[in-house]
Amino acid sequence: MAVELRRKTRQNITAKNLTMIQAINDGMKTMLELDDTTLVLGEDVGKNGGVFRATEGLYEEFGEDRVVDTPLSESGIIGTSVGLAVNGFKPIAEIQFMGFIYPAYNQIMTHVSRIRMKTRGHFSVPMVIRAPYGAGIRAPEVHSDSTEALFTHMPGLKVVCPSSPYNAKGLLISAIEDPDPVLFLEPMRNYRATREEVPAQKYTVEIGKGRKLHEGEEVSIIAWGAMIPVAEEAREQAEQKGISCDLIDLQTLYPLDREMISESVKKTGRAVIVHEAQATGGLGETIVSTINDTSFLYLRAPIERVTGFDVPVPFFALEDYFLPTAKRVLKSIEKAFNF
Amino acid sequence: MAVELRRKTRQNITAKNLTMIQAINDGMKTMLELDDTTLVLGEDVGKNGGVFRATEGLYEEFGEDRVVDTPLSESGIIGTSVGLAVNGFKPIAEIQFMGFIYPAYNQIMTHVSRIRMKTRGHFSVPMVIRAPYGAGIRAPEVHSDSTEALFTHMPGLKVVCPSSPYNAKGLLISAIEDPDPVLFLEPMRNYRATREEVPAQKYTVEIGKGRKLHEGEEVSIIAWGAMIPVAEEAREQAEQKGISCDLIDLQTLYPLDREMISESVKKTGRAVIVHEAQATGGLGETIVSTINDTSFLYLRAPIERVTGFDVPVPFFALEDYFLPTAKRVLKSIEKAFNF
Amino acid sequence: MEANYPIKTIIDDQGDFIDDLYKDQIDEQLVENMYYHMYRIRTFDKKAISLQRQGRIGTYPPFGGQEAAQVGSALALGENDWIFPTYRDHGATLTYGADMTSMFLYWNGRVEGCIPPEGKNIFPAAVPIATQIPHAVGASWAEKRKGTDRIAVAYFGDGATSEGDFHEGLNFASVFKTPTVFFNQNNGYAISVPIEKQMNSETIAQKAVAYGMRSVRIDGNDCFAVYFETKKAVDLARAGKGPTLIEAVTWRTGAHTTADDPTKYRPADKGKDIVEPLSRLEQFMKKNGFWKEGKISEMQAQLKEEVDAAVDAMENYPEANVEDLFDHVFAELPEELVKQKETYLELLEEY
Amino acid sequence: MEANYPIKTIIDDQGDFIDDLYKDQIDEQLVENMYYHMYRIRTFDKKAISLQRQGRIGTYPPFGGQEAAQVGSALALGENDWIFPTYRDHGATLTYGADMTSMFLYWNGRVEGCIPPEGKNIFPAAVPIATQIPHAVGASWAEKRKGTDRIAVAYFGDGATSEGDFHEGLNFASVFKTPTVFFNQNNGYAISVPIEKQMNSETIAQKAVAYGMRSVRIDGNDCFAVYFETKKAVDLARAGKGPTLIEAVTWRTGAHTTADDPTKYRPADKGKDIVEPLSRLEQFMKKNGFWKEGKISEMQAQLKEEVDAAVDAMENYPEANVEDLFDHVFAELPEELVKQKETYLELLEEY
Ligand SMILES: Cc1ncc(C[n+]2csc(CCOP(=O)(O)OP(=O)(O)O)c2C)c(N)n1
Ligand SMILES: Cc1ncc(C[n+]2csc(CCOP(=O)(O)OP(=O)(O)O)c2C)c(N)n1
Ligand SMILES: [Mg+2]
Ligand SMILES: [Mg+2]
Repeated sequence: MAVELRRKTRQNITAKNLTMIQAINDGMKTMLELDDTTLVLGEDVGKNGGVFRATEGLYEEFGEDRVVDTPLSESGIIGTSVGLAVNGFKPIAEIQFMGFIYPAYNQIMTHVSRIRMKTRGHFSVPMVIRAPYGAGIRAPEVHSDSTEALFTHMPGLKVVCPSSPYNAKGLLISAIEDPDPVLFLEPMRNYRATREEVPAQKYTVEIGKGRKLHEGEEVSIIAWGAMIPVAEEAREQAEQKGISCDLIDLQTLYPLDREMISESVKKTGRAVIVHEAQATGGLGETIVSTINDTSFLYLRAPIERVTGFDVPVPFFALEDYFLPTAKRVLKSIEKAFNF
Repeated sequence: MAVELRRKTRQNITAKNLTMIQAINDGMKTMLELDDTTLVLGEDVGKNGGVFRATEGLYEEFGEDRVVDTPLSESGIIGTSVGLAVNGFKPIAEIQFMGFIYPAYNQIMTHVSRIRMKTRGHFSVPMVIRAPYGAGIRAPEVHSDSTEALFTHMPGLKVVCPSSPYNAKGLLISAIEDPDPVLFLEPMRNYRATREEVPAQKYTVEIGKGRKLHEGEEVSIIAWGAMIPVAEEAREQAEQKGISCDLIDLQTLYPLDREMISESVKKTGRAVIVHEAQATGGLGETIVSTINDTSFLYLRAPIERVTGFDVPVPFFALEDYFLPTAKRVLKSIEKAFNF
Repeated sequence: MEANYPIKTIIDDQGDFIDDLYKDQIDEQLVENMYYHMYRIRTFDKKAISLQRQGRIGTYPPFGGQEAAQVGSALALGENDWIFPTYRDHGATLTYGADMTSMFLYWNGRVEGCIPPEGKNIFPAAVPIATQIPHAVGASWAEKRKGTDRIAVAYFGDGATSEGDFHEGLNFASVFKTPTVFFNQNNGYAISVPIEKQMNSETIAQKAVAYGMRSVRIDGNDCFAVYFETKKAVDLARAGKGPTLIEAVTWRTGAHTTADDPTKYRPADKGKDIVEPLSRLEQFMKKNGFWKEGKISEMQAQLKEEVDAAVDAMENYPEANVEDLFDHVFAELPEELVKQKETYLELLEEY
Repeated sequence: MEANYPIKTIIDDQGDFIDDLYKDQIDEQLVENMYYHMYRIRTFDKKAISLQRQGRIGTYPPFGGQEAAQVGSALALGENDWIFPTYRDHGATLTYGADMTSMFLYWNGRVEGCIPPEGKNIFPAAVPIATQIPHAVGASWAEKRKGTDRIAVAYFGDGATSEGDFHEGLNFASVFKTPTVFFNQNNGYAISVPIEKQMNSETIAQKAVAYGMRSVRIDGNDCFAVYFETKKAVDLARAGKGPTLIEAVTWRTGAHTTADDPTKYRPADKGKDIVEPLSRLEQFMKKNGFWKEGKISEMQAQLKEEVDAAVDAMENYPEANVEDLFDHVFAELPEELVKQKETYLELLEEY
């Protein structure tokens, strides 16, 4: 009854002006209402509403049975989620910061990503692992990692990363509905950076597809998550200098929207990839290789990458030096353009 | 006294005809004799001599204090090794199979690779983590992983991978003497595949340098570890078809010998990279990106990669289909050559 | 501590009753069923070892010596419960209803061996040690959430208790009072590492204290002690009374796997005094009038036939199909994988 | 279980002796030293909170309420021992000899805060929970191997006991009988999660049973109970008698960090009856003739100066140097990193 009422209310409001963190909250709320098998679990997701308030209000609304504070135990969270998922539930597990996902790496690598393959789909583990990632908010060490590439090298797992309130809610709902496990990376820096109209209803944004934020002719800028505002700033500056750029927000990091990437590079002949993870082993290399495989003959310049350096994410006094800036991106755009 | 005697004996023999596993054993033995701070620890490394016999005889010779059977606990092995290394010892830790390193991923990622950086060298953790890797020996699931790329995306850690008895011993000794932590990946398939003259004395092979196994003109083949014999077979077949190839054994996977790669590609204009890990996120992409960055203008064809597919390493009935074969490599050599 | 966790035994090494509590319940049907399954899985185990020696399957980890632990526990489960085995627990899964051909296929490197018969909640054997323990917690938690009375049992060895996942799993179970049975087979060794080097605690049962969890230590070679104590734990779990840790003290009579040589690390006389569970049961049956020579040799012959037939089925099973490499990674194949697959299939055609 | 692990207390909430065992050893010097350090770290803590509020340092996790646990334990260590703290244990490390300016630098995002004074074996605060526990085991194992009598202490919270690394670390320590002291501060919460949701065991001390390890439960707000019980554990470790798990029951009076709002999850009246350790000590001193008004206010004034001076030093510290981003990742910079560094420095020049 209460649920019915709520659902009605939802449909009356068409859109709300939300921050990304609110949109994510709204995405979980929407699915907790619509799908009884969903549950939220993790450290401090209950009464506390999550350390970033992503689960704010959910405990009060859905009770401690659907919004579960767990012990401090990442492998336990993911390991029990495997059991829950195999047995009919859809866990939305929160890892408090991406830098704390490593204790669960074994579970994700050897089970979450392999169970469907191993049983030809007899068992599957649809679940969402949410994790805030990235530097730039003056957090203590390890809190600021951006290690998506450790998970895109793991067949059986999808990796998604929104950049705005609208695509955050839509992608999260897609992730929850996906028949396969999805790692959902949330750029902390974007949590409260902007607001956007977000439909109150359930809607989805397709996993596996990028979106073109801007159409241009000379250079393809490829980025995602927290680097989108940086890339956009550089793109505008480039435009002022007369260089017109395509700007692609990948949205899904695995599987990549190879078509959008290759179409764009075939058009422009030049690519600048922006990510905050370390260069070596980073997803930028996957994109470079994709371009090599699909659009080699169209390239007019070496592919540029603007990334974090090959050092551990530094303590925050130096994090601004580690992170790509619009200046560095612009420089690479110009370098590619003038090659 | 006993040690003295042994050492003398060693110097009398100049070289032995050893398999790779024997050479690795000999490398540990050499260093256990010469350096009191070294110790070997891991699961079944003691009386049992390791499941592959890599530590055969060491327990008997050096005692249970230097060759330590640990509980079944990878995070415990690496975590205590951090403490040992910080406090003056040089642990040579064995992870029984690379597929079982993931429980220790957190320790390696957040501590082993970061302690020097965090304390500006006040503390450091020189240690060697040995792990057999790769498919092709009909082992049960997870035993056959080849996930080097998860570790090359981790600044602060070196990653080494020998392919022959001689470079195995030399690289292992370099790793043990290195002031920084080294992941030492041992291709199981090569353990007993060939024999080679291996000096009985201590000698080193430099970390960070590849070796040219063959000089050629038309195509650069880049491989390492278990893929070296496969690449060599393909190279010979290509030669018979009139395509002369450079063959590079990388030996060190981080930091890469970028110079050797770029020099070779500048010469040949074509590259074929061979590795058994999955394509997406694999080290091949790092090499593609290195070539893009250093030798773009010299490229006459898209870079070819011959790799495992983007699927989990299959159960062994299908592993031969997963692994790159000389045929697949040859095909790519021809494709690059005929582009 | 050991004194706090006495080993519960019902019939002793000579097959004599030493605890009459369950005497009434040990009827012909139960005894025969027990013997049937123990003999059956022993036959399977021996055959698997010999197939491996002949190169007809891959490396194989025998469970010889642990038949009472595996059969006794599996028979104590209900039809719709969940079972999370390791690589050494095919005896338990076979008893619970796993398909024998599948078990042989599994050890021949075929994923088909991971797929249980429809309706049987048997999870694929966990190879990474202890990882299945939280899975069992999650699956049984799911049952609790659904309001059923189904439970889950996790099988694991003595060595497994050293892994973090053992700890995290038991902690979750105790906090969420999940209907889980943690069935430990303490066979004295983790490959070459004896239990004294694996842990400083005298028993595994006492590890439950850390979780405020019920635990019990039993003679794992006494199929009746295993059966009744597992049943008790299962019943408590079903009734919402929470999880139990069971330590079944047993002995691996053979090698860790067919690739292992226990003479390297196990003193020759160690374990010599242990009466292996089938002969203990046989003695019991003979002493208590359950041994019907004719019926039994007929059963044995029939089981040998079953095993031979399963081997035949395994060896005549359709060859592994290369498409399977790709087809089951995701519910729907991503484009890039479609491309990899097509290119590869074309290449294979060419050869 | 709780009954098996009574909380050891020496002076009660009113500052009265309830256990006279150590009465003789509680002399003026010890009492003053205790007060000195507890007041000192409290002053540091308060300053850090206020600096954070003013945006002069980053997020900060206060240890208010845990001063007795941190000072009492740190004072029980020997000069050359090892200490492996968490992010909340700056009180302990300051007492043990960490540099105060460094501590402020640490919370201002500077790695310089991780470098201990020469000769002081203080490991950088562990941020990933429980990861430092095996480090302490390894470092103390190294001392044992060297044949010294040095020991290592690992600090960790109640929440940390849920992680696998807690379990694996204690297991290693018990198996190798390392001279390690596991000093747990049970402050009732892991961020918002109360201990009842963290574990089903009534005490943390009982978790030692799983490792056949000695353990003790103490009143963590009683600096003397902490001091003497830690000393006992340290002495046993030094003497080769193996590790101890200490559960110091205490209370975090403030927020988890300056970014946290405990009113969201902590009932307003919870913990109200707990007498925080400094006022308990003050009462004790007053009742037992240790309170010398003049001397104390002088000490307090001097400590405030020390803290202010450390803040000054922190704020006047040379700015973080971008080269440091690159220079300490390896003993010798790999070529590729040299290139990244040079290119970046050139770029910065341009701006
Ligand atoms: C995480 C992990 N580490 C190491 C191994 C290698 N390994 C396979 S079985 C085994 C010993 C297991 O001992 P125990 O838990 O006692 O079970 P048992 O084999 O005796 O049945 C080891 C170390 C593994 N499978 N997984
Ligand atoms: C592996 C890991 N997971 C999660 C976190 C986030 N986190 C920081 S402190 C904390 C709670 C720790 O509680 P406890 O161990 O009781 O120590 P306390 O903070 O109370 O001193 C959590 C969950 C972390 N730092 N590391
Ligand atoms: Mg065992
Ligand atoms: Mg706490």
